[in-house]
Amino acid sequence: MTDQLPILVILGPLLGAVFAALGGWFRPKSSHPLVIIGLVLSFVAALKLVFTVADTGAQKYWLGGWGSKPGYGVVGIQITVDHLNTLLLAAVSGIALLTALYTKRLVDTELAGRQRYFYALFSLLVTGLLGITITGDIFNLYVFMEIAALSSYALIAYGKGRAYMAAFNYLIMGTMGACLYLLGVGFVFAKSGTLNVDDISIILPTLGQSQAVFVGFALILLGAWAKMALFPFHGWLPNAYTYSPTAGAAILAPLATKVAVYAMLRIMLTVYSVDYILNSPSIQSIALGLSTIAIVVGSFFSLSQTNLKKIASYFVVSEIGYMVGGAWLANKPGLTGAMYHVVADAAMTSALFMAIGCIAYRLGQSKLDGLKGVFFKMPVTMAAFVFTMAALIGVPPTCGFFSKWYLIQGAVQAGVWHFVIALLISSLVKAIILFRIVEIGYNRVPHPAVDGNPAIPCNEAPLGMLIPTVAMALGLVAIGLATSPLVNTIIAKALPATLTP
Amino acid sequence: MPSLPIWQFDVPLLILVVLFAVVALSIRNLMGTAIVFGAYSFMMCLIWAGMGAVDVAFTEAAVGAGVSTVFIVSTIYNTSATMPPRPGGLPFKLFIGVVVTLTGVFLLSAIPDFPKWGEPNSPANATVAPYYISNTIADAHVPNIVTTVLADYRGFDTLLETTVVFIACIAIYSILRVDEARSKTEDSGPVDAEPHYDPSDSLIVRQASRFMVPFMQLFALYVIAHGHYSPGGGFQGGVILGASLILVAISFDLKFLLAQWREKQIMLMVAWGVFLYAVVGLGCVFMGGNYLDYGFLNPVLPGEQDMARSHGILLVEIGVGITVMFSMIGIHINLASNGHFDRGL
Amino acid sequence: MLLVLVLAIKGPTVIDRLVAVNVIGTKSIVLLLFAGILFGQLDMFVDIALGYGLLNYIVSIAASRYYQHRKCLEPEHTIGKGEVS
Amino acid sequence: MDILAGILISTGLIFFLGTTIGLLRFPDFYSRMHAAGKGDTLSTVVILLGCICLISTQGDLSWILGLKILLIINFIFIGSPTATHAMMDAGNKAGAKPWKKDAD
Amino acid sequence: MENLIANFNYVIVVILMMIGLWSMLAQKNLIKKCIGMAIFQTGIILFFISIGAKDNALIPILTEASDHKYHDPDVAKVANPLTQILMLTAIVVGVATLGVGLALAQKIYREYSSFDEDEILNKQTK
Repeated sequence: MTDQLPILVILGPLLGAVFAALGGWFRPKSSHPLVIIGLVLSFVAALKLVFTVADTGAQKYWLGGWGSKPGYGVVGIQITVDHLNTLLLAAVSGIALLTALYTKRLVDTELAGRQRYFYALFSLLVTGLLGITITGDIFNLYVFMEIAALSSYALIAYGKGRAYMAAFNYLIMGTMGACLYLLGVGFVFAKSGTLNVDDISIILPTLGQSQAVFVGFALILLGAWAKMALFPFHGWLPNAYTYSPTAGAAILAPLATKVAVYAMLRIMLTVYSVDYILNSPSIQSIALGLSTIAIVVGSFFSLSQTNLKKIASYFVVSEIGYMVGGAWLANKPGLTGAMYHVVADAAMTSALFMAIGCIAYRLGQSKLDGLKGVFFKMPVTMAAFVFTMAALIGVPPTCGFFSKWYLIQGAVQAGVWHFVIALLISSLVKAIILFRIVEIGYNRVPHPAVDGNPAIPCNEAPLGMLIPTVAMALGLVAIGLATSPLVNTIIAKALPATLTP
Repeated sequence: MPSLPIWQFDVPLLILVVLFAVVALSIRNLMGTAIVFGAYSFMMCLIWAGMGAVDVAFTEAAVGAGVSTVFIVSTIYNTSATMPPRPGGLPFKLFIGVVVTLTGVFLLSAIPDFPKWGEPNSPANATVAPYYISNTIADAHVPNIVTTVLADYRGFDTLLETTVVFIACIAIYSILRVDEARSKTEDSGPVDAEPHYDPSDSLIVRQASRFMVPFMQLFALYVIAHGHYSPGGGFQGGVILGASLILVAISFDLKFLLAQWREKQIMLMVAWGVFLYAVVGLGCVFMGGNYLDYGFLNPVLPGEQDMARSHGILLVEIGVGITVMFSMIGIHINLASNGHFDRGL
Repeated sequence: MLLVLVLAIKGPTVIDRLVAVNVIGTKSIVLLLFAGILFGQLDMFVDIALGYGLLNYIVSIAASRYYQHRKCLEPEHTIGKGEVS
Repeated sequence: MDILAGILISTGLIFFLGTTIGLLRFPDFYSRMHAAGKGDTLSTVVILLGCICLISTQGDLSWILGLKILLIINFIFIGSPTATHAMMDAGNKAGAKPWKKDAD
Repeated sequence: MENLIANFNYVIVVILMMIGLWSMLAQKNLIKKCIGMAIFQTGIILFFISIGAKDNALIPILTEASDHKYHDPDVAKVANPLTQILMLTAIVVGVATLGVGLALAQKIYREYSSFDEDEILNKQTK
């Protein structure tokens, strides 16, 4: 049964969603446990795969048994679990599982009466994201992309008011991205004749200097960038994540963009090669420039916001810049940092949005001004929040520090100083925001410990939400402490062999 | 047959298509846009038939031209068709125009690199694709190569595609559906057996539709079942089945349709289709093969491995058909009634 | 033959377009059959043509229903649309 | 048989030409409907009959094909006038004005 | 220039996509954006299908008739089935997206009773 593990990763949430959609009509309460079961299956399989991959190397699985045929290449659809994606796979399913546990309470209150399909859509979104991560077929990736996208439009539209317009803008932008990606796939397919990632990577170098392949590469990149909201395409993201219901944002923000980054990494490293990137300096400099601008713009916009959710959304925009920049540095520490940061940032953003969700759940809003005294009201939540922010800034024992370390190292090695400066600015801005929140939440009220001041009743978020939040925040340290085994046994092997050290 | 005049057949159509696209977008009345867009899709369908892609043409005729035009019309029906004239905005449009033109030029720059149109030995036609053509009979005994590749070689894509339709249906349901509490009470009671008709509704249309619907459904079932040997399959058949019920909904009344198919039944059936597909795949796993490897079903299904594949494909197509049919109905009802499930287009 | 239809499509008003599209639909059936004869595999194209005809009918009915119902609901939107230029 | 097919198809084409001219030249919506409804249906039916004649000579499965084409004819024969009727009704309700001589 | 004529279909693809892209970005009306999206998608579908088209090829359904054989068919005489499958998927995905887009547009109209992007933005900021 071990060889069936890769498909189980996807089938768990898929079947969970179908059952949840069926069960929602008979017994609305049943959809949540059904989805949880599916996610647990998927998480266990993904975790098992991490160890399998670390031990025995890449796992390949051919759907329908249609493997490679002599003279033709792979005729079916291939699922690959290798060093590049196994960590992300485990991270996605783990975060999804925690978020699913976390959202129970939120969905019951925030979306009362409308939750019939929420868990089905949630689970389908996870299916799509896992699928993008696991698939080894560029067209299959497009289909998974659309699955993830369609369910995320619906999840965003669960919000109220401006959420619809945000979702519509996301739909237009996302469809444009997907279409550009598909067109790029078409260009590559027209020249290579196959859709399998491994086969294309064998064929492409034989084609020599081909304008069509180059245009295809650029289109795929544009598509992925539109999906991941890199700087010029970032317009949809803050509104979409701010106005979506908290339960939706908690799953969308950490995972949706990261998985798009992973898709870009997969195309860059497996389909094309590092040499190809280094031979197209125009795209490289454009990408590095865009990611620098993304970091700076994301940071400065987050400074000017007053809504906690929106600040966090702009953090997402700037974090995207980290990963794209790191990937395009195209040297060893840069790529290591990017790959590590995809996982680390998924965990950090997840913890951040969970903490914000707890705050919003108790306070009923997430404006900065409303945070007065929140440190006394919700000490545990705020501890987790401060902790997460510390990770985002890059304080040593957490994972944020290590990814930033690798990224800066890579940028210095490549001599891209503007990227280094942008990274430092972004850390600075996050520190400023953290201090502002601490100032508002801690100092703007009379301190209750001092005699004569009114006591502030402790009013924590419900345990069902608090435990996942704290678990995720502790997970940040765990990832941080596990950095060296992760990097040495898995990420280092995902790097292409030809890379200059 | 001597050489096919692919050039003469397609070039005027292609020019026509561009013309339609421009006209569709330049009409200020949205209804006109929708109608011209329908014609655009019909033209596209002709082009694909001319290029030899019959299944695509069929799908486009059913999905693109038929159902999506109805969707657009019902959306406009619930909203408004007029576009207020809006002055200004020219610099923005010019800017977008420049960006788009640059993209176009960038795309055009790759053209000299492409193989010639209709070249049989181009990489796309000579790498993987020949395998399908040479081996479809040996592997699955299905002469329609498109069906084999769709449901077997790349069956996973199709499972996901069905899932996409399923998602679209439940997404639209959860976006638009309103007043669930009230409609639940309505659901529990019997829906009016004798739905009232708009007095202005035409008897002729109703009678003609009454005559056509059974034929359509029969034809759709034929399309699903005969998909192994002729163009068609789960999608096309499912869409036509759905369209036949949409025709009922249009020419009679939405209530007339809902009296036969409750909301709950429709939404359940959507999920059952995906379920059937996924379970057939799981069955293969339990029989010892990889996911969706129908060949391993031969102890259950009649025949040797190749015939088992053939039957597995049929099962899967039925699943696809169910999901697509009910999704189309579900989407139509939601869009046409603006989520109220009572009356509409 | 088809070029004449182009003019029909650009026809003056919305409802005229509807007529023209209907005509184009029926003519497309004929063209599909001709294409089938050219390919020498008419049996495959007949199915498409059948589906095509049915959906063309549905589209026409749907669009005309739009105008029938709209009249009752919001007359101000429809007046002037069908008038001849 | 081929000659018959040729005659039928060319008749259909002539009718179709008439339809098109009618569509373009008639002054108002209703008369255009007249051209479209009648000429279109007739020309299509005639051309399809011609197609049946054309294929009846070839292949052993041609009777099934013929049957299918007859089915198409049947649908067009029912569907097209109904659609015409519906559109006419719609045009009437939407307020299309009939053409009068003095209005021109 | 000769390349442009020889690859006429690619030119049409690019034009269609430019039209679609332009209307997705520049049009203010939500429905027209949706239709532009659909046109963009058909452009891509046309691209794939024309990659897979072969001169003088028959449709990818094997028959026992004439020059076709069930077993061991002539590969150059059968149009490429692979691109057609991909595009079947793409069409269905496109319709699903169109449906969701239209549903969102309806919901927006219910909220703001307008389809115009600028008007909606005005009402939002109010």
